[in-house]
Amino acid sequence: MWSFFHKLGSPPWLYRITGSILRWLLPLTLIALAVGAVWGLLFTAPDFRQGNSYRIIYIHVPSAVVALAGYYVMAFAGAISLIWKMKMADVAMKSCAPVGAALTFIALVTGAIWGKPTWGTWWVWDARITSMLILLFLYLGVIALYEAFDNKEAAGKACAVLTLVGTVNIPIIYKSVDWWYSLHQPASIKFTGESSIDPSMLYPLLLMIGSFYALFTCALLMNMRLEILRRESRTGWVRKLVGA
Amino acid sequence: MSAPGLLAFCGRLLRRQLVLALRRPVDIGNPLLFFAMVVALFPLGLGPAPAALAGFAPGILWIIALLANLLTADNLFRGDFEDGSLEQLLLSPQPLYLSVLAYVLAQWLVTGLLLAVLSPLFALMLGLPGAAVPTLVASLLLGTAVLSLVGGIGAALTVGLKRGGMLIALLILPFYMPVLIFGSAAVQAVVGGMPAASHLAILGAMLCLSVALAPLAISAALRISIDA
Amino acid sequence: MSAPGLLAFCGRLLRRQLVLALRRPVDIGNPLLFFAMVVALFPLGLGPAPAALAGFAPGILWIIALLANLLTADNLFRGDFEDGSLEQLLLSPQPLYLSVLAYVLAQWLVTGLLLAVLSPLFALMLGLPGAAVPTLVASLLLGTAVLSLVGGIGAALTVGLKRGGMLIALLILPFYMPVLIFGSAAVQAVVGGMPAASHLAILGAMLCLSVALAPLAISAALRISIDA
Amino acid sequence: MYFDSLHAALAMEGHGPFVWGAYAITALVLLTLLVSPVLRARRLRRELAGDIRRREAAAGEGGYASRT
Amino acid sequence: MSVAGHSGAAVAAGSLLQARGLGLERGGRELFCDLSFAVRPGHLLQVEGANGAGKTSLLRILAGLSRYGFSGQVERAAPLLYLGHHSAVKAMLSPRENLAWHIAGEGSYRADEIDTALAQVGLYGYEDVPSHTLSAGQHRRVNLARLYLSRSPLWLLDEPFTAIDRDGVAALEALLVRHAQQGGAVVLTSHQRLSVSYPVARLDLRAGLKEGLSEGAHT
Amino acid sequence: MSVAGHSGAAVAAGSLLQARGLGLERGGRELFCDLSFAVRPGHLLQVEGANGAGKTSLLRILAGLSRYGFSGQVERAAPLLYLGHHSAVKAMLSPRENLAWHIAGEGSYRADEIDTALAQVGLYGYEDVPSHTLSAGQHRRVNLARLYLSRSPLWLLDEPFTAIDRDGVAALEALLVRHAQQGGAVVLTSHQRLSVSYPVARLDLRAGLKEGLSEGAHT
Ligand code: HEM
Ligand SMILES: Nc1ncnc2c1ncn2[C@@H]1O[C@H](COP(=O)(O)OP(=O)(O)OP(=O)(O)O)[C@@H](O)[C@H]1O
Ligand SMILES: Nc1ncnc2c1ncn2[C@@H]1O[C@H](COP(=O)(O)OP(=O)(O)OP(=O)(O)O)[C@@H](O)[C@H]1O
Ligand SMILES: [Mg+2]
Ligand SMILES: [Mg+2]
Repeated sequence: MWSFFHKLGSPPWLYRITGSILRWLLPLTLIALAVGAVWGLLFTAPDFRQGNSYRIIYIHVPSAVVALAGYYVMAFAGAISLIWKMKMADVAMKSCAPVGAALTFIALVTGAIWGKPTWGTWWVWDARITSMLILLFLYLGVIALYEAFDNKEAAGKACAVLTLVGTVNIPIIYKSVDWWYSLHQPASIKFTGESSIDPSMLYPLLLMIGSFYALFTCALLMNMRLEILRRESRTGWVRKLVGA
Repeated sequence: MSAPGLLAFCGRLLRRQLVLALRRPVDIGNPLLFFAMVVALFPLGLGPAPAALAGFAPGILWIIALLANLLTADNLFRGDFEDGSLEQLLLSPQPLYLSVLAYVLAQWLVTGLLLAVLSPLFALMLGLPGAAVPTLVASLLLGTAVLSLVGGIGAALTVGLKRGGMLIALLILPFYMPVLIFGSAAVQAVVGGMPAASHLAILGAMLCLSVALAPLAISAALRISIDA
Repeated sequence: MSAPGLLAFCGRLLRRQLVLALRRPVDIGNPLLFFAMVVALFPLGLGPAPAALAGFAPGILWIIALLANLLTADNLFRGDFEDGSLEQLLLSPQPLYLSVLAYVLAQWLVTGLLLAVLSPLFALMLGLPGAAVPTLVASLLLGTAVLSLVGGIGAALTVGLKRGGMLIALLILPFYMPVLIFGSAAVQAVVGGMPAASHLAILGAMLCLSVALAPLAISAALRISIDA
Repeated sequence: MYFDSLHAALAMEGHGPFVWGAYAITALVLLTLLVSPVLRARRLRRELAGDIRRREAAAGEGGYASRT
Repeated sequence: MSVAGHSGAAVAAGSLLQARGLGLERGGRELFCDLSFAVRPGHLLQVEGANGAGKTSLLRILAGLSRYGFSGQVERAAPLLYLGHHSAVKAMLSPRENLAWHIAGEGSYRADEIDTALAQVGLYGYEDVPSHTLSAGQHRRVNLARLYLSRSPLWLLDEPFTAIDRDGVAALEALLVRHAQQGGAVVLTSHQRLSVSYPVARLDLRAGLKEGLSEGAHT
Repeated sequence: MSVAGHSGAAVAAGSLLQARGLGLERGGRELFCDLSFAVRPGHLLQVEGANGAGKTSLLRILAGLSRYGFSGQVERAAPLLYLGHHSAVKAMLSPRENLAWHIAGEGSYRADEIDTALAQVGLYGYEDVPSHTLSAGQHRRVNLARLYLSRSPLWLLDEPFTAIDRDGVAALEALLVRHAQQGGAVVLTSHQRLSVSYPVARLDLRAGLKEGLSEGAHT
């Protein structure tokens, strides 16, 4: 166990192992995404209320779900980096942010596009939408803070502090936004309840959620490898790697 | 000839910060006038319909409180960072937790407290019903303290950066939002004839949480920033 | 080996100011995000009711433009004053009128222009009717330029003072108010089905006046401030 | 396949632009997400290789001279 | 005196500060590597080197202000006083208020002690003017007044003579020697040679050596 | 050479700068009064005085930056270059960008001239790093690089040697002498004596005298 932990902290080992993981995970992910998208777009029946526009669900819900989970992955990495002073945890945390931000962005944009045929408007200040917007701000804040530091080691620590503060706050933000909305607005707009979803629609959705998780992992690992190279650029193993 | 007590040190720090903030007599009047002017902006921008304004008065006052905090948060540590005072603070044998709390307290006294004390006047200007005023003051007192503490985290994280101006707003605005929601909801509840105790209790809980945790985050962030 | 032409010099100054503002890629994103966040504050404070928000949208966007200007006006000359660049500018043989205009232009490009370009997006989020969007953009383009010029006067007057923060707001807010009134009235006119041309014409006249006079005032103020 | 023809699949009973637009944007974002680290890593490796060559070339000479 | 390099040894008894195997790389340039030394009571150590040699960086590491990006260890056995390039003098406070605040963390001082210290650095009569009206050298002197009140045995001073006139430099040199004689220690950087009749050890960073220390001579 | 005091006379032919009856009172203290002198091509004038004697104030009056609160007149007959306590170096710009901007008002320079000037102050290899990563001395050097490109005959330099190492000071002194020999003139303040083989006139403000000028000697 401890030796595994030690290995995790070793950049060359991590660089090698992530390389071999990506070699099979990435193609698999791309195939799963393609299959899920084609399935959802062309091979399922339309929703009886929303018609064909509901097909957006196959990208909207997976991206929203994974974007939310991503923040907790990031916060977990941040906590490890602060508590055990593990540099590779820094790297993981830093690499989560752009991936999470991209997925949040997708959820927002697809949601807005979905809203036009469904609600007749691109944007409403609905609780979940608002909190998704705040999540985007949180991700972008981490990215901006990291980029603003010159000393990348200090940048990692600063971002770890920020994400930890964020973890304490995220439940508060979500609860308060939820509550804010129900205070003003007896829910007039409803998402389709998850329970009412037909199995024939559910399977491709589950496939897409799974592939988005895999995609998150792939993008995370690729970003981590880049960051490892950048931080370790002065060390012998990178010079050997690059020279070769 | 012994090292000074902890509280004595924090007291001195607090006094220094206040003296710095209020060096000239006009300095006390300035935030006051500033608030008055910004309050006047809203009717100008939103249109003078009195009924609509009264309904939105709690929200407007809360947004102003929030912006005033945002405006001043960046300066909390910047001056001290640039002239080297912050290094000295970090090197001093005194525990950083309390020093940091003194910084935040001083800032709160000249923004949050001042605004809370003045808010009845502005509430009047915007036509808020008199019954809601005590709740407004109470919610501002509790909420602006939370804002100052959270703003301190953002200030500490960005103080070492050459251009912190906008970045700090990005970092802390998401954390300001719950305070804004509960603060304005408390006042709106009273306007709507409902009790506001639960909202105030939540604000109080947020304050306890942030008094306990924010100084830790600020201290950690300062130690990192000094090395940026 | 001759002294550079006047316009070449101003071009260099403008480029320097823009490089300073946008040194890193994130620096372009920050003001943009800042606007988005402040837009989000208003529904949180005032409530999500679409109809009310749509009615306030022009006012809200205009207040944001004004606050963004206020927030950044103080920094227009302060950095250059503190590190001695301003002395050098005053000593240079180039005419101050145009240099000062370049400073203001650079600041406007990253606040006013950016906000005007983004405003359709925010208008959408706040539910402003599509027909009013062109007027909104036009009024913001004209009006924020006036705000930047007037803000420059305030910045120049207070740059030599050790604590300018709030004072500048007091000095310039009164001059901001007419701009706010005509700007938001222009958009509200279109929402109400009326023509906005006369409002825009007034904003344009204000802009002409301030382009002609503000740089003179700023130059004079800078020469005085350097001696404070 | 649910749709009868390619045309029907593209139109989606009027919702086509929305659905296809959403998928297109998503594809674009995901593509940049995956491609940009690859490109940046490639550029970094090229820079590092150049750096190593420069250092080897400069190995004989002294470091930086502060003399004016 | 011996400011010899220690490597991998335990903290030498009685040393106020011990550096072991310090190495720093900045912007792709190695500033120093494997630098080891101990500072003991009575030491006066001048860190020398051209502009950009890494003197300030070294002092900040010794003081504990830099915590990332260097290799090696520093052990501090005594409270220290660090004066850096920035003077930590608030423009809006008077010299008296500034000094009172500077020493607030270290102990309780009487008002007349503070006034005496200000008079010792030549600021008699300037105690109550706002500090931003002071000249550059007077501004630095406010900060240097701390040295007259300090009870920390170890002083880390980064270019303390900046902007100080000739008389001021002489007075400051005398103070440093007195501090060392009384069992304190001083590590300072300066581009000027100290003209004191006390042994001054020199640490030359220009070379970036393993053993960068040379025995000082009476001057 | 003659840096004698002129009083009430017309601008002496060929003088770059002429001060007549300058007097200044600051914070209730008279710093100098009725100070008259002319600076001609070839002059190297060192303003001396203890901290707070009024050297910076005098230079700012000569440069035309201070315009209120002093008595007397200054006549400037040639473009001047003033370097003050603040370095005017932007932290976020690189040395190359900083220098290019500093000289932008004076003339058009080629990119290689700028690089040469930076190399002359020892910043070769640092042209493109952000200036806030430079050391204190390197930071000042960015500013001093202007002197290598300047076409202004009159230089007013306020403590140009601050934070500069010994080699840098020597190089700078050589530059000042060269400038004076080529028909320029330099007025500078410094607490260090210049060690140049060129006549240096001294203006001692310590006394606050009517005739504060003493003839300089070869050192
Ligand atoms: C910009 C606008 C939108 C955003 C930011 C957004 C965001 C979200 C989020 C965060 C989830 C939660 C996933 C989870 O927690 O399990 C979600 C789920 C969902 N959204 Fe959206 N959404 C938007 C617009 C829409 C629209 C217009 C529709 C359809 C009318 C829609 C339909 C759904 C459905 C069906 C689910 C999954 C079922 C559920 O969890 O209730 N969304 N969306
Ligand atoms: N954040 C940074 N990033 C990259 N390089 C840096 C950074 N900070 C300092 N340096 C470099 O480290 C070197 C040493 O700087 P330092 O300030 O320690 O020098 P110094 O010896 O104190 O010089 P001076 O005599 O000019 O004060 C300089 O070459 C500088 O460019
Ligand atoms: N704004 C002001 N108000 C009052 N007194 C001032 C003001 N500015 C400067 N002084 C005083 O004027 C005197 C001269 O200041 P100046 O900066 O010219 O000195 P200096 O000779 O350059 O000293 P140094 O060697 O320390 O740089 C100082 O005693 C200072 O206190
Ligand atoms: Mg240094
Ligand atoms: Mg001076």
